Amino acid sequence: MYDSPLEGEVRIPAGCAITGIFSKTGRRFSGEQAIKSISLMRDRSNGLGGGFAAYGIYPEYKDYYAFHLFYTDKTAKKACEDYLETYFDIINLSKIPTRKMPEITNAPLIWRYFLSPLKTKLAESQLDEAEYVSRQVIKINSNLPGCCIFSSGKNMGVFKAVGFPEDVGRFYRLEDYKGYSWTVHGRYPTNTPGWWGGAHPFSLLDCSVVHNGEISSYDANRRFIEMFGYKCTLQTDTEVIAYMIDYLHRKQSLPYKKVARILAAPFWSTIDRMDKKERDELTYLRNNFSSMLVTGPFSIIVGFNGGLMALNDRLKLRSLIVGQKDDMVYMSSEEAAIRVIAPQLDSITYPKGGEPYIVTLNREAQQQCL
Amino acid sequence: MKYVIIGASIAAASAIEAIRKNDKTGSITLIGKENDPPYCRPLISYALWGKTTFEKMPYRSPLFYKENKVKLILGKAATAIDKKKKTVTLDDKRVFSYDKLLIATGSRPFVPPMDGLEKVDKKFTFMTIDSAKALEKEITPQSRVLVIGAGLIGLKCCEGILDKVASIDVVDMAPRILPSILDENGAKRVQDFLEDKGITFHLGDSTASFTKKTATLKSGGKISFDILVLAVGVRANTDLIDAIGGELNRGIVTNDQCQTTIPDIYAAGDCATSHDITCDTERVLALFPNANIMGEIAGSNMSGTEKHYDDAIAANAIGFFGLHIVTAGSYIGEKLDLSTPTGYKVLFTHDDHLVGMILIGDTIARSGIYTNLIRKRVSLSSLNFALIAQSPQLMAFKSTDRVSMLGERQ
Amino acid sequence: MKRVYVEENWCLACHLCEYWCALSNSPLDNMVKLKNKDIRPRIQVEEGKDINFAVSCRHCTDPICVKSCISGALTINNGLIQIDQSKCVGCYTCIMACPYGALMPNEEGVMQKCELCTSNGTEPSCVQHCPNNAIKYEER
Amino acid sequence: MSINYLPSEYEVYRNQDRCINCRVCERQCANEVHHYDADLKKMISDESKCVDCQRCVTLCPTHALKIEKNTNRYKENANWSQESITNIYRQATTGGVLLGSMGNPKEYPIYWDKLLINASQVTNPSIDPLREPMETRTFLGKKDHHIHYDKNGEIITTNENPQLELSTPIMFSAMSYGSISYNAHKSLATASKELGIFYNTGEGGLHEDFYAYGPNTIVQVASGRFGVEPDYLEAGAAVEIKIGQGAKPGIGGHLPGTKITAEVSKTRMIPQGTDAISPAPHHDIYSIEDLRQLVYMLKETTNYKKPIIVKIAAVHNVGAIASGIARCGADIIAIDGFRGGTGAAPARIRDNVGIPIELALATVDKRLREEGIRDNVSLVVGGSIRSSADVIKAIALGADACYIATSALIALGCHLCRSCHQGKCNWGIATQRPELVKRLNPEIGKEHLVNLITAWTHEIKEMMGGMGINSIEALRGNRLMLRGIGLNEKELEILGVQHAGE
Repeated sequence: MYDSPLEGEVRIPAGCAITGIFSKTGRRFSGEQAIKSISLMRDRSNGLGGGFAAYGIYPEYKDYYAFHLFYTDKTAKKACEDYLETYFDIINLSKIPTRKMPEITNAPLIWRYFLSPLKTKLAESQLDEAEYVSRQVIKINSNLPGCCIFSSGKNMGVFKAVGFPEDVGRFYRLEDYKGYSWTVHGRYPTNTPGWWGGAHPFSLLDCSVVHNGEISSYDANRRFIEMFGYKCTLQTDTEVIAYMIDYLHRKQSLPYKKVARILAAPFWSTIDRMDKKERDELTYLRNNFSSMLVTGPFSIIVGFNGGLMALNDRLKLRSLIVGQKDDMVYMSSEEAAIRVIAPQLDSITYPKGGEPYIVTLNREAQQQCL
Repeated sequence: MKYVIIGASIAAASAIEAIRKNDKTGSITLIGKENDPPYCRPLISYALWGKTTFEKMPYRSPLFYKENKVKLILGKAATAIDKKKKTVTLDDKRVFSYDKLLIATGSRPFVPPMDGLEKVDKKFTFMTIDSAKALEKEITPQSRVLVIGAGLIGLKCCEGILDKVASIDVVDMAPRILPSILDENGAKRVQDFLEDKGITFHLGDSTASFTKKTATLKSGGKISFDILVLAVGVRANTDLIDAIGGELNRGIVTNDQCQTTIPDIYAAGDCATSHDITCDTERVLALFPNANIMGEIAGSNMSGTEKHYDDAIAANAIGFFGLHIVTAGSYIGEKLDLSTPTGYKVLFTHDDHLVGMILIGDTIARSGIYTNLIRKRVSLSSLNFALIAQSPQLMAFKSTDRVSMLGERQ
Repeated sequence: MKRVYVEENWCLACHLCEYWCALSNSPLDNMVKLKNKDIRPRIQVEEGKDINFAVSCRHCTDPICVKSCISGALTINNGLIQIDQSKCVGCYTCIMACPYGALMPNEEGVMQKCELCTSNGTEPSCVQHCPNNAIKYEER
Repeated sequence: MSINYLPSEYEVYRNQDRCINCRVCERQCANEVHHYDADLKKMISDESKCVDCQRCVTLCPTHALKIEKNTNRYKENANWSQESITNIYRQATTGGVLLGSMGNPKEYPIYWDKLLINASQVTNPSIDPLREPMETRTFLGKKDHHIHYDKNGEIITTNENPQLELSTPIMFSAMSYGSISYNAHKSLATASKELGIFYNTGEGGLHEDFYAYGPNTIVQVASGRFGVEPDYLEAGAAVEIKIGQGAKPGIGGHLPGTKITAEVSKTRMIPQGTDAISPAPHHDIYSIEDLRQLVYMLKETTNYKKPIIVKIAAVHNVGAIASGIARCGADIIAIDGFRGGTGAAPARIRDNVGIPIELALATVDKRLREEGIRDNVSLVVGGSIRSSADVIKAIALGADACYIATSALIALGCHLCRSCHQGKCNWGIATQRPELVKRLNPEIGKEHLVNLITAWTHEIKEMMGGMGINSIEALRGNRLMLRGIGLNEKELEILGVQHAGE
């Protein structure tokens, strides 16, 4: 089906464009804004990958894991569904609705499953639910040929494909989805087989990452994180960053703010000047999680249930802007990409290198959305 | 403050430097009998020998006296001191009053009465530039020279003129040459050397009588000569102090601050005594370094900085035709002969101290290390004497002493 | 004033200081030209069983050599003791006086001494070329 | 001269036009090669004693000297090299074991030289160390796997295990006082203090003068237990259990009585003049469990305040061995490759036992990661780290820091004549003879060591910057930054790197 090697068989350095849109009051809105914003940065993509992550889009199924899968063919699908059946209780499955269009070709089979772990299997695994699910996802992605779970969170979904992001948006009919938080990614791989699974966002459970940059610490990060049950099948920066965030936030229960202080740790010279309490804490984190320091240029937007985090590498080698208007927060590689959807902003800020910008739902919104 | 110094000598020059260290404004008057500003008398033989010139000889440049605001009165002798009025009178009747007075009049040749000496017209002493110039004028390659006195002056004179004259005979009552600084064996070595150079000695003998060009010796022998040099010995110039009742002892008696027995009058140099620590006696040490140091001591005490001269020793370096002699201290106590064919070397030790030495020839290298042992009364048990006796060296000191000598890090 | 000091714990008695001193105070431009010359360095190494050190003029603050010099050839100028060889008559009184044995005659019998290479316009040559930092040039 | 005659290994060339008979060569040669011949009125040499230490060449003020290999050759033989023949003559005459010093000099592959470093172009920028911070600070020690929070939810910031902080990922590895001189040790100690790194006592104990440098000292506990007592363990910043040494895996040490001077004997706590013999094994370690006991015994004595290092030689089964050590409580594993130096070793062992550090490191790092215990220990590797490039490559392969010894000795003047065992080191390093020891002025020694490490650190920063990495930990185990050149599939697989061009 593909003559060039699959994503993950080669490592792909890439440039990119990213945008994030968030409503603090939990107002749900369609994907059109995200499409409009990303399309302005068309020349940051090259048509070899685009994708979206949307939060709050499945309120009616918000207690179930929503798996989005690519299948290369029916046999792969059959094998995967048999597997899922043995570990999960699937309460709904369907083709993900798409639009036929010339810009998007070579589409694989694209399916969506709402499911929850089988109680018995979960019990015998002696794992907490999230860990159980994430392990299954990693197992399927690395062991079942022709299958790729590219979205596995609750009340959220990732939509991605090979093509320009705006086309990908229309292909997936994102105007029909309503979410309080959207991230989008336009990709510019400098060499690629351009496989659908390789497009971004990359996600595990509800944590999704869009990323622009190319990190120089990749193999140090990968070889470290793989000690903890992760498998970097795609060999992309985004994947390894997502896994590290998942590990630090979910497994070490570090708040995102501190996660950022490990991925983009302050320089020792800065740490040494801090007051004792902060100095001790950052020294402790830098020392014990030193292999998770990410060097080289990156700007990422991390999506998670109830919030977004924008983060730059500590030298800020990639552009990243945050704008605010009423209850809306916009994050993007370029200011123009924000202005095109929100011309009048209350404020605009440029997060410093290594200093995360985190936005979350306000209290009432949390009640209704999570 | 008014300082007056009598005698344009080395002691005077160093006194002036010392005074000016303390007192920039006081008036300094220097009165000298000779026409020359201070110069070093031992140089005159080198001038004749050609190692230096009379022009180079002045100890300090004319500028020195100007810069130090010194009133130079040369060619005038001081004739009297009034210790009550505190004045000095010159032979031209001029009178200078002083607050502090330094006597640095040095010494003069001593000529004993000798029968018929008056018949000799070409006779010279050898002490001042004038005397040296006079002698130089008279000598010719044909001159036969007779030198009375085989001491330092006589023999330096020989060195100065030997290659300018036909012959030199030296007569001395003493049985050996340089009796004041050498012992018998040392003297013998030097004598042999000088005889090789062509000097004839008549020792343990003296001139009974003179005719115009002949000297008859007590031993009966006769020596005919064209030029006679009288270098029998010297006498300190003490008359000025003598006249006003100052205490004398072959020289003007001074304490370790160079004060005479008369208030506000100091004395320094060949005219004064100092305390020789090697034999614990007051004596005239008619030697250049001694004059220099005494002048400095006197000068600073005169101008208000108390200084004591507590390490006076006799120490002398002299050479003849490249044969060098270094001697110091007193020849008492235990004698240690360490001579070699090429070098003479005897050391004298007395209760754990080095008190004297005679070095001739190649043994003189670094001899200052010995001199220092004598001058500083270094206890011999504090160092490796066996080692240092072989040759002067700092290795013989205790490491700690050496380190502090050579300057330890502060 | 900066002076030359020797650290006897580090002196190896290699005698290189003597050769560099001799070279620096000669008109020669290359060590090789010292071949077949007997050198007369102004710094001299004393060699012991396990202690060695080099000695050169200490530049005493109250120098007895200067006081003893009958010709006025030795003078002290802002701490530096220098010799005007044209004035020296070779009487050796300074040799008799120097407590360190740091003066010695040159080939012509005229006295010579360490003048801290002031005439050579660099740091003292012995210091520069000591292979073990045993000779220092510093204020103390 | 009977059949025992062996031609001298070297020839001394003296340019008589340049030689000025200053005799510095004579005075500086402890092997008494040179002497002045009064009859000939010139310097002559007895080449049979020359070890080619280059001391005379270095000090000759007229550069009149040159040492060359003796060109006298036995008959050409591809199998029987002159060396093998000569060695047989030697052993036939002496009946003794051939001794050698310093590292394995044989022609085995040097993998450092077959690894190439990456640099950024376009898609991510290189970083200019002159304009941006470039970090080399390194912590050694077991890392915490789980963050613990106090009741207010604050992170508890005290590590469960002690850590060593280094300003740069380089340390001076074990060299005992006895095998090297007091002044060499002093140079290492003072330099470590100034640099903010560590030096290592080796099994020679710690001279009382150097307790002051304890905070920068790693104290070693070896099979001979020389100088080991509570104060000694307390004095150091870390304790190293020496199981093996790259230069002589599987055997102990032997310091001849001649080197056990009063000071050395005091420091080692053994009688003066007696040979110091460290047994091949620790007689209380015959299994990994025993090692675990020793590790915890040392932790107990030092109140769990000092990291415990276990040093092993790189040998065939190193992966499994390291895994065992990582699970036995050690905080740091030091691996010494077969090119590592020594003051004396049986030449056959030095030249034929053990494996290259590059392969050992790659294997161990991979193995520990597979087992998920890489963070239980830090990895320090040594065994001929010759330059900052070697350091970079070692760290990219997975090391936390490097141990250097030979490089340090070279900085102190060593010319690798490999005659340490003769105790007549003309550079004052591998000797206890006072007149030779004083040739190494620790002031100069320290300065040279500080310069060397500073220079390497500069170069490391330059290369990191080129790779777009601005902190050393992002290089650790970052094997994508390496490519092999001229290596076969198996070597690439073991090293875990792709071939250049891939």
